[in-house]
Amino acid sequence: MSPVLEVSNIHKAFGGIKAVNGVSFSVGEGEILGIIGPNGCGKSTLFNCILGQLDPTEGTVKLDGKEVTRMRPSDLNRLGVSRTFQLLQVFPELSVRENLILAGQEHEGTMLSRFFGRRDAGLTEKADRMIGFFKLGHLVDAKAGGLSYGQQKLLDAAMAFMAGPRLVLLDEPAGGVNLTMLGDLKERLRAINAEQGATFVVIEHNMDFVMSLCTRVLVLAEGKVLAEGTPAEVRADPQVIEAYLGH
Amino acid sequence: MTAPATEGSLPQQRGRLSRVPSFAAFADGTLVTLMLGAVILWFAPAGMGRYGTYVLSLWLVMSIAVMGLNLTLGYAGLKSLAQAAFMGLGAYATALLTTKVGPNWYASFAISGLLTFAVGLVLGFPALRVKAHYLAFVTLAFSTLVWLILRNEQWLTGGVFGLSNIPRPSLFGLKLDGALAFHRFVVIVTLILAIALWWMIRSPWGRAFTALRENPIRAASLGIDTRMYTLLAFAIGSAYAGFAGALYAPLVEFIDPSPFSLSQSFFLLLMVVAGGAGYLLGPFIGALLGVVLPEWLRVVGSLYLIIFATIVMLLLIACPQGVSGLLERGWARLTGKDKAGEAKVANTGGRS
Amino acid sequence: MKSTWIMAAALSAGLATPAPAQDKLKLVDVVELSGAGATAGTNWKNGIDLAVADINAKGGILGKQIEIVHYDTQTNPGNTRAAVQRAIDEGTYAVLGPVFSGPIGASMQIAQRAEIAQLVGGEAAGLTKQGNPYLFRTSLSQAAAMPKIANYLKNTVKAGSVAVVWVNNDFGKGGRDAILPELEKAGIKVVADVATEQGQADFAADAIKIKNSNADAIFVYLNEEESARFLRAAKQQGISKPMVGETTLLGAKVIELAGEAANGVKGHVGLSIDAPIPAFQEFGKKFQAKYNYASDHNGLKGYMAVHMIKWATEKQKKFDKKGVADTLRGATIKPSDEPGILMETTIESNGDLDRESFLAEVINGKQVINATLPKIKP
Amino acid sequence: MAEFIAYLIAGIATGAIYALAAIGFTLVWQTSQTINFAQGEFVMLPAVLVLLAIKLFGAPIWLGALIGIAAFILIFGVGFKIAVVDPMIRHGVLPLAIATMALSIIMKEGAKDGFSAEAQNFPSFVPTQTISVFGASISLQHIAIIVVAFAVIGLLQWFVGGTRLGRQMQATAQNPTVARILGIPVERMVLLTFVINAVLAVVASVLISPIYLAKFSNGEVIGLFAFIAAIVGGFNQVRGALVGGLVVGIVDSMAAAYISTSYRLAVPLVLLVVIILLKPEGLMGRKEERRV
Repeated sequence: MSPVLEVSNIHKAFGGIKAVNGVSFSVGEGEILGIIGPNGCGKSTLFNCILGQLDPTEGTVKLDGKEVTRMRPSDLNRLGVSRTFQLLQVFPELSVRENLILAGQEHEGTMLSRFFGRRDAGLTEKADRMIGFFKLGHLVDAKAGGLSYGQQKLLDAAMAFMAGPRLVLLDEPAGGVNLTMLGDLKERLRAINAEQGATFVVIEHNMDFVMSLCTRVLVLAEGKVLAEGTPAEVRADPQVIEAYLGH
Repeated sequence: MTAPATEGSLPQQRGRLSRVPSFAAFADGTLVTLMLGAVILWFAPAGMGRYGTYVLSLWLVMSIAVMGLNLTLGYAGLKSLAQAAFMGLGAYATALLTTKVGPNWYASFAISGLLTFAVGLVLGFPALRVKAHYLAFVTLAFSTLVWLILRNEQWLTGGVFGLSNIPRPSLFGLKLDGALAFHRFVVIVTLILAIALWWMIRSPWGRAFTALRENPIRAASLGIDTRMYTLLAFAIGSAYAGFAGALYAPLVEFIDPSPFSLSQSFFLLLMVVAGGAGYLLGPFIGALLGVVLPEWLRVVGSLYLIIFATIVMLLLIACPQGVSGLLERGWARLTGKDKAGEAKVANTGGRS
Repeated sequence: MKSTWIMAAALSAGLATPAPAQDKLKLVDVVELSGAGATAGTNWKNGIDLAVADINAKGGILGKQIEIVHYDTQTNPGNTRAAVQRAIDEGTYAVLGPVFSGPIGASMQIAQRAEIAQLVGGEAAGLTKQGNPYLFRTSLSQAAAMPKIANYLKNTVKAGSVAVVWVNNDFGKGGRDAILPELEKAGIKVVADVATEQGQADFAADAIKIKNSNADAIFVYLNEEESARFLRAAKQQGISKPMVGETTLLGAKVIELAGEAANGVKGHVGLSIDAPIPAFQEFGKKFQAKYNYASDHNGLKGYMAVHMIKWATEKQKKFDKKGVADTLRGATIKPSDEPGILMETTIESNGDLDRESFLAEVINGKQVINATLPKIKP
Repeated sequence: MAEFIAYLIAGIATGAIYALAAIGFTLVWQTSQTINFAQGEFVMLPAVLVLLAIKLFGAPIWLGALIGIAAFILIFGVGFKIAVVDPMIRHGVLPLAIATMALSIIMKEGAKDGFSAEAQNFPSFVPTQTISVFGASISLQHIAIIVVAFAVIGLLQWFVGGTRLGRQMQATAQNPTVARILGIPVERMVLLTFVINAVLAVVASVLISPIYLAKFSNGEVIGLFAFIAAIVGGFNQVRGALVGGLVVGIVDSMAAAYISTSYRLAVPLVLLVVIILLKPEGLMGRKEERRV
């Protein structure tokens, strides 16, 4: 069986600066892959190249064996690839429920049915379930902008899962989240991984979070893959200790 | 971090000008206001004379064009500098069809809308492919080119001498030639178009418009085809200008290229902002300031233009949400509701 | 919801028309005070104000003082229509203006429906061909002026070929459409037909083009400022062929702005403050004193328009709106009866005017009248 | 040939004016990411203010010029930045762009109602004579425009590239955040940009008004062409605005000569559309990375 995501030899240069310099990896069904590396190692640029938000200078991205390089983010999302952002990206003027309906509405029906059909695109129940799952049930009708940072992080994640994606790319999900929330988040992610068989790729700084969540870890440095293996293997790799854990 | 720094910066740039105050919030209040407004306007001309009636009709017709631009600017965050040109296309299409070709006004009205919608798609596609602000450049060029064609192709458009004796439509065999009858017709058409827009804004489309204006990158990552929605917002906004033109021609019974020039497009943009971009009722207020205010200020001669522009400038500095935003603020203060309370109201509305 | 009602009430209050004051004669002038027609419109307005001041100082019309109101049209047909409708709703005695043909076309049916005389400043030939008995010009139509130009080009200038430069608005296009057949009739070849934009500032390319056409003479049909800019550009390109124009080209404003470049310009003049008629010169002085600049023909038109109304009212000896139009139609107004008309004017039944006009030339920065042309139907 | 040279010189002279206005355009764009829709009025107004000063104070020409120009730079360089841009930029660039549309109306109508609805003569500082080059008559005024405009643009290039202050200004324009970290007084640099914009407008105004005459509505055409020039040349480059201005000026002149005069205005606009379709970053512009 082919891997869910297969990234081959991605290069990305900004002017003369090579942010990503030939990265290849693949992710299998149901895996949780962590990508770590020091600041500026090209993690986010890599993400953006995979997700069609930047055009890679070179290289290919395959989803279920089908090439999706340079596909527009919205099309990619409708193929079942979803993401969260490093910086908070919820819609502050919409309520929590509206945020989730928004995250699901384009996956149902046609443009016409979205115009003439129901206002909630028939998604209220599903949204409420998702809200409950992420323990935001008491906040369904609150404006997203009024939520605490941690709650917004949960909402952000909930939005990424709303449409039942095959593959989710999480960009620093633990950043700025307090410990209790972090536990919640990790637990939710694991549950979705187990229940829905969704595949994850996680960029993260929080080593504990990565090591306890991921099944496999990829270490990037200076735009290249430095090491790859299970959390235990990576932790033991002297090169990684030198480049990343060392400082 | 090098690249991701841009992630957060773009949405902030889009500005708060065109905030939709929880687009569900006033949905039903808006509908009621629209209905009530229509009833009032139906009877309003009593005792106003033909001039007052005419100005009211002109106000409504301009409101339709401003409504369309509000969709483009207020909901989708795009600068179109060709709204008056689109209105011209609609007006000339209707005038030529009804006077020279022969279909009735209703068919001409529909054709005007379809034509401007299609032209909007054709214009918007290459521009939006590049960058949102290129739409401003392309529409600027388009606006002037349309004006040149309207002026130069005298065999078709009457050139600088314009087209006169544009007939007014009839309804179920009822002649609408009188000022009052036609005014009431305009009220009905405006109401229908406003309700259509109201419906769209509260449908999933409206949610998508809000999303792509607030944060297009996040919206795209949630499967929202931002290019399609942006294009649609622009094309539908342009079609509204076409509809407005189709009413303008029989209202004035004469058209020449001057009301469809670039400066008129600028003026329409100012009306959107003055009324409150992103508010469904904003265009009516904006057009009121742009069309009716000059009538009130006739005493000061041409100074009213300065007065209008100054009002817009002050509004932009003090309250970028325009008069609608001011009214909303005033209402909140009057009823003693704070921001949180406002959110609560908003969301009970959202459940219905 | 309450606010909606209040707004509606305010709206109707604002748009309801106040009853006209009974003791005064209300005249409404609907004119281009902003937009493309602002320059012409401002002259027209000032001419009207001057006439009203003169008439009121001498006791008004049939003892009534005139109350004059000016409404700006923004040079926009829709707004013009609104303003004319408003004027009529407010009970204006007659409608004055506008000056541009487009706005006239948009508003003339309204005055016609109300059976109220409308005295306009437009010169486009088409206006009086629509059978509107309530429309009156205040100057010669282009259809009347252009044959005189063609004659002049043929007999006086002796041009075999001519370049035509015109402004692409209703005024210029109308003039151009009127002169071309006349030139053909006179056997004069048109070797260049150059359209320019209203408000155009840069005439260098146009001047080069005309220079290269090697025409025997150049017929310039532009608005005042554009005329001046063109004359300057033509001088810079060293064009030495005679420049021939109609009224505007020889106007005071053009001479002031073009300076030396205006010297030698010649042509036909319908109305001019430099005409060898004392009344015109006196008007010019009064205008200059009041507004601190020299009036163009639009100022004269506005001044005459008010006096046409005065004459008709005094002739019918009552304030009958419809009667004004009926009295004016087909009438001949003599300066001896009404000095404010400045020169004898015959109003034809379609609203066109017939008057004497002049052939003039600019010499040393002054308009000099060479000859007076008789009325078409003396 | 003589004919062609005459058209070319006329085109370059107008193009130089468009370039001056377009450079101001790009400067304002770089520092505040906004399109100044009042740019044409910026070129129209200095001449009107000079004439107004002469009229109001009965001052001699040089004094009137001094007062008018100083007032303009103060109001529309410093004042524009402080009273319009600063309070508005926090709401985003869209309101600011629209505010400049309102400003253009205020400037235009203000000039009309406060000064004159009619065009006025503006004194020329060069004689109105012509010289003959290869059989084409070239006016000294056109030559003066070209020489002065190029000198000013050269001076600006030298200032931006060759002086400390200029480099600081450029750094601010390219990345205000980094500039601030480097200790550059960003606010003052932005203000300087606006003052330079005002100075360029003054130069253009003084150069062109003897030919165009001072009139409230002159800004419409100049603004439109400066806008086209900036886009054609490339919005993010001073060099682009220069090239764009010249290209548009020459194209316009040639269009008047060899294409239907009633569609003359269409030619630069079609050029604009073609550029947007084929090379959206402009002739000289840097390609901007697609934003994430």
